[in-house]
Amino acid sequence: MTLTVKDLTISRGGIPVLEGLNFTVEPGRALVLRGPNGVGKTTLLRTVAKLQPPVEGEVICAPDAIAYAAHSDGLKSTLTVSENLHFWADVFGTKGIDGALKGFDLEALADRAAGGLSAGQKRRLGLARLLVTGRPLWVLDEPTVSLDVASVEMFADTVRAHLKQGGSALIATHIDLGLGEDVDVLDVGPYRAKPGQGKGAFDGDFDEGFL
Amino acid sequence: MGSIWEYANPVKFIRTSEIVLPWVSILATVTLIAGLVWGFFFTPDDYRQGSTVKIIYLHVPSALMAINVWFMMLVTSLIWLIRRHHVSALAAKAAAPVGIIMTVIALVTGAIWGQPMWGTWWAWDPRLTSFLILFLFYLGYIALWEAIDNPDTAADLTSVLCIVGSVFAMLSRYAVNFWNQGLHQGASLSLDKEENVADVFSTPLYVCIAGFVLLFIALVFLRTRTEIHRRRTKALLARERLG
Amino acid sequence: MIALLVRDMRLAMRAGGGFGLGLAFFLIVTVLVPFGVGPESGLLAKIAPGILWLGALLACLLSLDRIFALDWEDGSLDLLATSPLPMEGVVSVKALAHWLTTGLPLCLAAPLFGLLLSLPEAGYLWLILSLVIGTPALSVIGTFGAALTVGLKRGGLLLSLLVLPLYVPTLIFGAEVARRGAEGLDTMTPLLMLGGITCGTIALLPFASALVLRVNLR
Amino acid sequence: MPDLGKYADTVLSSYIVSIILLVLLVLVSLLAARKARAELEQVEERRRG
Repeated sequence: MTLTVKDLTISRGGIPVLEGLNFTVEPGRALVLRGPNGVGKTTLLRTVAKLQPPVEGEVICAPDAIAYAAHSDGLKSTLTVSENLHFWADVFGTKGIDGALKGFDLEALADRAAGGLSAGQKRRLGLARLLVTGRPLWVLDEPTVSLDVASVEMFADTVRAHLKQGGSALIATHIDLGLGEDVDVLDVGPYRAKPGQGKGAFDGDFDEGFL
Repeated sequence: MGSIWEYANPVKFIRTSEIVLPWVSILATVTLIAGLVWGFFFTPDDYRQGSTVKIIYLHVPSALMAINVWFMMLVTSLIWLIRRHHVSALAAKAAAPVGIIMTVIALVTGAIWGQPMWGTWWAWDPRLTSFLILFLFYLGYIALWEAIDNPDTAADLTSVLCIVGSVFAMLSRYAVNFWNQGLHQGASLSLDKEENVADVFSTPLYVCIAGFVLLFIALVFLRTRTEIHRRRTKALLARERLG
Repeated sequence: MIALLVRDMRLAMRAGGGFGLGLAFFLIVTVLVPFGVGPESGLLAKIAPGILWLGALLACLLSLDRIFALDWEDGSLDLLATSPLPMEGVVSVKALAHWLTTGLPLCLAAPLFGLLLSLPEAGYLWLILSLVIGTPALSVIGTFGAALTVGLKRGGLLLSLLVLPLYVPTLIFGAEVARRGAEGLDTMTPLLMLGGITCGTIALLPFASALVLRVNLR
Repeated sequence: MPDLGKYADTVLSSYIVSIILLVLLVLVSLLAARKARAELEQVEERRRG
């Protein structure tokens, strides 16, 4: 279940943001994306998750392999924790949510309405959803935001377990998750799209086309 | 870094529009003035409708243009969705205001013309009503363009709206006919029916129609170029902010 | 897909889910009409089918922007887009959920409101029939409009401007069936047209809605 | 001026209204074109300068 990205160019709001990206994520390994805020990490993750078409290049991975998790957790506040998880389990066609509940220590909160959870607990529920998807490739955008140290450790354990079972992860984060040796780091800074030398200048002095 | 631009070419469009625009504008002005003057001054009164028949030279061409401009937008929307031609998406955006003005002219002249005949300013006549509905479609289309700032998303959404809108416009055209039989007079010019408006009226009418079509072409060239300039400025400013 | 439907229905039923919203609005519109038009029942009976249809249409319109707005804000739309569910399926389920929470209650309540407007006896059956056939089209078209304007600022106003012209054929044929039914005339032609429009929209529009939703999720 | 008979005001008003609308449309388009071109020139100037 490898993910391969070949000289990818991505744009945000019509303006190219990153270009010439080439990387692969092997099963059992994780790739952490570093780079200043706003450089295009989120756009890259959304393009990998096929929410957004790339401008150039391609993203090759098996269909139905990606579980995407972004800043907003997609939780319904009027539903209880277990109802939320059961919903996602049914959508992804996997059975049982106990693993997810145990993985993020949410058994005690199972019947509480998601609206009544703290930010950290909501975050843990959002990440617990990943376990329910049963998808090998996790694409995560700043997963440890609003998590306390203990929860970050818990999250790191889950990722380690996921990698051991042959899963893989693409994570944009600033925090060192201490995942040990099977982690590569990619700084996307140098791939920033330079104001291009696009073809098709307007007339004479315009050096780019339409952008 | 090949920008998505090689699918369409504003360069070619700008160059051709630089050449074509002056000529089309002159031709349009001449034809339009010739048609209207001919129709207004040199045609006899109709035995039944008296001089109001002169309104035909505005009502029929504008009505024809109102429908054909929407059809042109439909074609350009399809071109945008299939070929990703930026120019055709911007041409559709440029054409919409021309279309809505043509619809307003058709409605206004239709209402004014109808007033002495039908005794009321507005009769819920199927044909006039379907122009009112077309007016609402234009309004929604233009409003959608204004509501979205990312140019590519706006082009996609408005194209889909135009396609879906066209289907429903035709449905409404039929539904309105069903809903109320018409007061509108028969088609002044129709390809299938043999009897047409008498020649003395129809020749200036053709000239007027040609004038309106040329005016539309000139305006679309001008306004599309404006859209291209506007979009390019926005893109350059965005690039400056990126630094 | 069933899970999505069950969840949406459960959400609608829960507090603040807006289940009775459309119904309450429909009641208000029907009650206000006699104040505007006068209580004289002869007149009311004449315009009752049209008013009831218009009320149902506006009630549908009112609850359209809730279809995607909630899922857009809390990110579920992104997650649904990366789930095994096809977007066409998601859109159709959303339309069905909207119909079940808004359209169906309107059909059941309409005869009750018909009493308020002294709808002729013969009219009740045709009113319900026309609403049951017509309101699904309103929900599907409305879902298309909601998908178009999700994520836009002031999307609600734009939504009604975009959707109302699309509602015209359904309104004309629906009200025509109800009016002819009330007057005991033959209702076959408008009924067939109404059914045709509803089937056409249910079959084709979800593809447009899904395409538009994907564009909006970019 | 042709003798317009009793419908003079009808015919004249529809011509006047239509011509005004057309002229307005052309003027607005021309102004927008000039403004857009000027803005673009200014931005291009800044980029090249």
